[in-house]
Amino acid sequence: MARTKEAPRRDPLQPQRLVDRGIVDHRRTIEFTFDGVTYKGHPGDTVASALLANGVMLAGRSFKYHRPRGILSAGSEEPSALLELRDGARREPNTKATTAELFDGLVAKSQNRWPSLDFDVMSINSLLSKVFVAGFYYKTFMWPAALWEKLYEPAIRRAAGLGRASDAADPDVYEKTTAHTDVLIIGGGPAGLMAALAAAQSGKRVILVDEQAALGGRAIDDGSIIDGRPAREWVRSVEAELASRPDVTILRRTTVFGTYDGGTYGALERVNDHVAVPQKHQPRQRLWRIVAKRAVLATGATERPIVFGDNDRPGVMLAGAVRTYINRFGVVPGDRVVVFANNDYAVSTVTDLINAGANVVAIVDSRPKPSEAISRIASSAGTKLLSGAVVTRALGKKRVTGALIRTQSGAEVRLFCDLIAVSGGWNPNIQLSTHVGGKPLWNDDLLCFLPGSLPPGMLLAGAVAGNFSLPKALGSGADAGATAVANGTKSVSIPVPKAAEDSVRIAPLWRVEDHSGKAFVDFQNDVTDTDVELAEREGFRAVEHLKRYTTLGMATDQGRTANVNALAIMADITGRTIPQTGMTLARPPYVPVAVGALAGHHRGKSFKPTRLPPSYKWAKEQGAVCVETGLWLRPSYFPRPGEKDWLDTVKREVNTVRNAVGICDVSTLGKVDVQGKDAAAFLERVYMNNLKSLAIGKARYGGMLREDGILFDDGTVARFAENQYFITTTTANAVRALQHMEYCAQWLWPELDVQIISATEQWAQYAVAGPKSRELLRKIVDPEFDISDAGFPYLQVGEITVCGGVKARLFRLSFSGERAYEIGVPARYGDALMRQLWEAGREFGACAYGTEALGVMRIEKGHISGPELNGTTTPRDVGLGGMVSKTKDFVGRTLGTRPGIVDPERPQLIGFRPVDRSVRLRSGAHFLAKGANPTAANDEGYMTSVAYSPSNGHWIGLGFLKHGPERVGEIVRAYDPVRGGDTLVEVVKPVFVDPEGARVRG
Amino acid sequence: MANMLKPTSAFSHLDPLSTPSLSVAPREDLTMASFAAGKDQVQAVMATIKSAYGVDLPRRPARVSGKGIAFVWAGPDQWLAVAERGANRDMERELKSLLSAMASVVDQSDGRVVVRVSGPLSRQVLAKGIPIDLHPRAFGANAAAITHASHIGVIMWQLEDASTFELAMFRSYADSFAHWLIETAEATLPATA
Amino acid sequence: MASDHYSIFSVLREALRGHTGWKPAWRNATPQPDYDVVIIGGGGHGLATAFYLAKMYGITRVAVLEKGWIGGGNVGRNTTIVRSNYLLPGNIPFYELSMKLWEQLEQEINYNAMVSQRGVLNLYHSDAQRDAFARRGNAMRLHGVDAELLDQQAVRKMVPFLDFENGRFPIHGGLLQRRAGTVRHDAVAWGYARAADRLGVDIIQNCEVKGFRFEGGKAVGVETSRGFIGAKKIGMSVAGSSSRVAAMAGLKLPIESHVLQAFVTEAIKPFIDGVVTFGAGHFYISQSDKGGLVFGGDLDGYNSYAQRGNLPVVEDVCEGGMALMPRIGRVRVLRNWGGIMDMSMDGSPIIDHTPIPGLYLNAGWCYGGFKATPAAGVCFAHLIARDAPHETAKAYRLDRFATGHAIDEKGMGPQPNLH
Amino acid sequence: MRIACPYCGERSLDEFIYSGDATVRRPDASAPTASEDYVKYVYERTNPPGMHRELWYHAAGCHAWLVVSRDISTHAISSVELAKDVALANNQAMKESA
Repeated sequence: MARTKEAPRRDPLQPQRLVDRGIVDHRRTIEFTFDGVTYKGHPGDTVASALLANGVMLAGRSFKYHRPRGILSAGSEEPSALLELRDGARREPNTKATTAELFDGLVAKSQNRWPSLDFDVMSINSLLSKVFVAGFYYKTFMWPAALWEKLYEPAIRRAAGLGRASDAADPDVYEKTTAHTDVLIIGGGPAGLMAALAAAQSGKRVILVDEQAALGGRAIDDGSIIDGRPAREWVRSVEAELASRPDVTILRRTTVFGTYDGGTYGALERVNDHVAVPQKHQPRQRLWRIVAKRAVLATGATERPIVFGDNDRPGVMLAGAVRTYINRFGVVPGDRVVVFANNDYAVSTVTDLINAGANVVAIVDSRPKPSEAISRIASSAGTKLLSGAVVTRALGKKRVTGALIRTQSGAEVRLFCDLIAVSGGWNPNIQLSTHVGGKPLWNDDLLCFLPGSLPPGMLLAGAVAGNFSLPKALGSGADAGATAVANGTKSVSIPVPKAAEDSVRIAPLWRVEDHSGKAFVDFQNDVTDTDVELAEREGFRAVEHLKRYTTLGMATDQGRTANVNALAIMADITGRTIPQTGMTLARPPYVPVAVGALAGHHRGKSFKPTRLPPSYKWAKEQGAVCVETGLWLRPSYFPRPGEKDWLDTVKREVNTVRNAVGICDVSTLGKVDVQGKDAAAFLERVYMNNLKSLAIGKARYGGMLREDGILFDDGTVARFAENQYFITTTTANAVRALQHMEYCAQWLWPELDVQIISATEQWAQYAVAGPKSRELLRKIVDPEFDISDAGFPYLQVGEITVCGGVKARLFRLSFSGERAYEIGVPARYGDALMRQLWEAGREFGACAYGTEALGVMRIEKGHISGPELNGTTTPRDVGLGGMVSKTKDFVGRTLGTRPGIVDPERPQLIGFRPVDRSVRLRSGAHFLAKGANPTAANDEGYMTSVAYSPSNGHWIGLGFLKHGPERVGEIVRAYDPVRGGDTLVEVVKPVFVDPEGARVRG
Repeated sequence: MANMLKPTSAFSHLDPLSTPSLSVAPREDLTMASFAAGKDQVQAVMATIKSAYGVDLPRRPARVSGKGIAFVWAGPDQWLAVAERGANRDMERELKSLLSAMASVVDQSDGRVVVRVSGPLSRQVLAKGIPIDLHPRAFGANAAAITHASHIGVIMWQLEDASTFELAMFRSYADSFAHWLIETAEATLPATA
Repeated sequence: MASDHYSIFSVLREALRGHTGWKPAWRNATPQPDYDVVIIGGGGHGLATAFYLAKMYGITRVAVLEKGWIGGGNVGRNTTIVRSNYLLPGNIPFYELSMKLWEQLEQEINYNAMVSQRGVLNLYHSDAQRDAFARRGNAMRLHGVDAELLDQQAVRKMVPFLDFENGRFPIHGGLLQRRAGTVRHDAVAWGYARAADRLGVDIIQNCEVKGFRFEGGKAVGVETSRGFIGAKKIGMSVAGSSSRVAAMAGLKLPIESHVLQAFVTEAIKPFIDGVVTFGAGHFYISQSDKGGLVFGGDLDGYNSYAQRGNLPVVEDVCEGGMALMPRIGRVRVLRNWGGIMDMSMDGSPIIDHTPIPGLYLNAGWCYGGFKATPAAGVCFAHLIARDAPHETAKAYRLDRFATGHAIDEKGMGPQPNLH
Repeated sequence: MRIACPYCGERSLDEFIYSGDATVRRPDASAPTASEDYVKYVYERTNPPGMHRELWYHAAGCHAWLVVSRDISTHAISSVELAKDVALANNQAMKESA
């Protein structure tokens, strides 16, 4: 191949841009800024390609030493060119210039430098690099201990991090979706495209995913010729063919980031990252959960750098990236180029450079005997070929100005250049094959790790399987695609297009011995070859130790350009082979994924669904203040004008209930319909108390235990018919109680005839409580139903109608201690019934009350609730020991008799009132004997629930106290240091209103 | 005496959406009841339903419909009967009179609310919240599933029409579900316009 | 002269000679035929136990046997949090002992593990949660542990970047333990290993225990991949593998193995000072000295020995993160991994004799093992050396399930995945 | 991880709740050894690597309790049965052996 006669034309406004190359849209020019300077680029550019087109190579500063860094790669493996993209609330730190697509008005800034990229004060760290070696922190900053948080750590944290996260909430929205497919093809390069074509023939569902905006992968990057035409034309025809098939989905700008169990893959689609701001309602990114029967991994390979002196200087670039910039973007990253390689990839690199009009100063081939291909290109291009030579050092600081070369004879040569194109060989992108436990295998011929055992359903195609040449990639893609749709046997075959065979000969060279300057293994984390040596010297030889001690591979690229070189260097030092040295397993995600994308819709108010009770709308109209109770939003209290605070309101609500009548939405309680011939037998085994004697038309309080004898939930059991029960659970435990009962019915006692159906939401259920509750209800309940005390006594239940024939259920239950009812109607009438009750209650001075007053009244009556049902208390602890049946087996019976469960030293439920009646009580306070010191040894229990009791005119509390029931009348200390409280309280019986219980029966 | 109570929709924030590619509308006119066969009563229940409505109850997730009623599989030996309320039709009452000895029947007309989503974009919209396979080959006419949509439990089924779905969820979730559905619909509509 | 003591002076001296004088952090020991004590498991706990056996109890003929590389278990894959903000009297003294040991660790072992007491803040969202935290905080104070209950205003001042306005579960305040914080996890393993090594302990890597040898009903040694090693006493400290190793001795434990995932983001300029936990959202977060946000959530919820998690939990955790601090929406998750937790039936650990004489058990750490490392070391060493439980660990008995003395901080009962 | 519910078909992990060992059976509370039996039943687990039989609940689906045979080292699932069927078969087997 001869040098082209004329150098290709360049764009006068973008000095390194070739006007007729690549797949960028040369017809449109767009503008962007980098560190405040405006540049021009084209749609289809990345920020990196556009910067290079403008001759900008210096892109960032390294993490530790603040060394100037350029653009190493052209893909997601980029360790150096990390930018802050966009600004304000959309600021994105650590964005790879090599994958960020250019759009008009894009704003990018360099990061981790001050005051500017060009002059960075912190680059002084580089001078101290002899001190700041791997493991440096572990050895110092220990004295004096007090200075760590005060001095050392703040300094370290000031230096930490690269870019800055936005200070404001992310204004963009994210979306998630699930796709199911027969075949998922990961990677739209030549192998992936062939796999998609082959799989699509079957008519089965195929999803093809590619990271880039344009399909084609290395075929485009390398400017390949396929079937005698430029790759981009071939790609276009394949795309057209695939698009014509209804069951083929092509996802561009989408990266599969993780392999999960069961053929599930996580993928991120960057829907709108290539525009400044997404259109209204449009997501910025979309998370795909792809469930695939088979997957074809066609993720290609990533080129390795070679470790030599100052190999991090801007202008040292991977050879494959140089080709990508030329062929895909029409950008020549340098004009005087030294190509340094240990393999034949140098051949096509030189060809592309020459065709692009660059001057290839020399080919430095580390192999002592040049391959035929290298010799041929060197002679045809008229380029100097230095075989058996190595670049020992890149010259220049913020841009490469030359290369120091040691020839085969050991002589040192200095060549001027502005770009060193490096190829150390290729690492297949095997990460997705290892996420679910697959172990990579080292291949001695190809000098790389290949996938070993594969996840169930995964096949390989192309370079990821070591098929580095284009014809092999195409062929293996066709095979994999056909196999994937044929249940393991190849069935359909499609013609494989022709392409020229490239030589992939390689000889090991990981680092250049006896180099001067710093030689970087992991660019972003500033890990050098001497750090690896130090780690070895100090015993950190296991590959995970090496990684953790030096931070190698822990940067934003997960060491994609670093890990294998580091392993090889460690292997070399320790005299082991690479497989003996080991391999760190890649973790998901394959490329970093925004937290927002993984969260999707579920943030802010949409974090979890909100459940609204039937009277919610009415309650809001009444000015109710609502409170989160699990997922429910429940009215907490109903303030009225003139009330100075919530306590004022709650007092009024309680007084109204105790003196007149109040209405409260209790629909959130779990409700379960239990039917069947064995319903009674079943409930006997589920509840700790006796239910056998429960008559039809009656309700009873009941408690459930866990099998370990601890109280699980409480509620009522109502019997509507011989074989029909209707039970309630607490709001908090509704879901778990249903699950528990289903467990009992299906697993413990499958022989029982019992059907369990949730009816929680069918019924809008309101407590109507207070001395005038019956009078109020009389106006609601249809006249044919007798609700007199004789006809409908305490604990009676019945099916009735209300308001002229609406079916309803009436329960005479009370948690307030007053005469009270719960009335349930089908939920669609819930709003209307509340309005009716409200109207009907007017003449009785009725109020609505919420969870606060509900709580006050249950505390006044000593009823337990969530704070007492805390998962560690027994029936005896809460004063229900007498309820526990001794005559039957039930869940929790046996373990409930263990010594620790029946220990009389366990604190028991009791009531409290302040000795100084004006003092406010606080739950969470611990009890100490009067005069006892506040020590753990003297801790005798804790307060669980407190309320201001309007009925008593002072605060009251419930709590657990050792030997509580025996200590009524004793004064103890309620100690609450976290709120500065320390109060004397009197132990009283846990009933503060109507201890005889007369009012409840009317 | 006439019923003085007016039913209220659980959807206070769902404006029906009607575009050529997507329609969303609540179905407020349904009467529903779930019924679970008693022990060793499945065959009897199936025979009774067959003789009353001429349909075979499915033993796996599916929907069958006949004579103005649809039965959706709702769990092992359990179904949800769905019909238009019409002239005071009450599914619970109807089924109780048929099945009282062999199944437990529970009114769900109010416990669950139903949204209909239809149109060519319906699958794409629903896939953004529902994790199951909605491809027509996997979920076609009269298919049914119990699953979740954007953290909310649903029973869903497809009508005979190729792109019309109904989703039933517990009533208290109605607004949260509608919020998600409309937001997702908005994100999907212009993207394909 | 090789540099052995770590200090700024030795670092500067070594800097002048290219760091060629550093000795290995620990010897690559070959197994001796027998030891006074063999510790199975070269994790944080095993290494700490060996160190304290030598340092506090004068037992230096100790071997730590590690199947792979030391620090490769949960000490190397956790979210680095240390705290003693426990509720129950069985737990508080133990974890407070651990906090005190953390506070003096670096001087004690001459290794900077970056013990950083920047506080742990547990948010509350309701009056009930506030009161539950008050109960906990008061319990801590009664045990002499620092605890503060903050109201919303104080939380706003401390962590202004949370979503106070738009959250589904509004933040009402938090329980703060200022002395709590984070520790560089790997350094703990390496630091203990180095310190134990200097006291004569043999750290033997790539040495897998394959079985136990018993004589007269007593454990007398272990069969390993590197041959038989005799021991007067054997301590098991293999969280994540406790059931398997115990099974070799014929023991069944009240333990299941569960996966817990953790996450780290790309390094960004620090803005989160301490640790924030969002109980209502199953999410907690801190920011490392390197700048990465380190966060996690609930267990995956099923029994597993595979060190990997599943996608639904990844999403669940990130939803919690976005609900708590929507400004991290564009910050990217860099890596996410799963660790195997020794989940006990009540969520609390076991440090006890086994029914087999000569065989001791340290297990069931759930996801609390890292913060416990120093105290677990001291208490397990005490148990092995003295054949009696350490004062602060006497509740961690193996028979507490039989007697009904479970230590159930969360009140979830015998459901390991719910603790 | 995906679990094939015998009724609903294959569903994602997040529809299910794991609930422990399915090889232990609730002991007879009237047996003289009931106390020890219940401690073993509720607390003691063999927990070996490899295949387990476990209880799962299809919480976001049909509410069926399932017995899942799963290799906990690889997460590979080899069978999913209805817990009710397994329990009935166990009862039958116990009856026959008695």
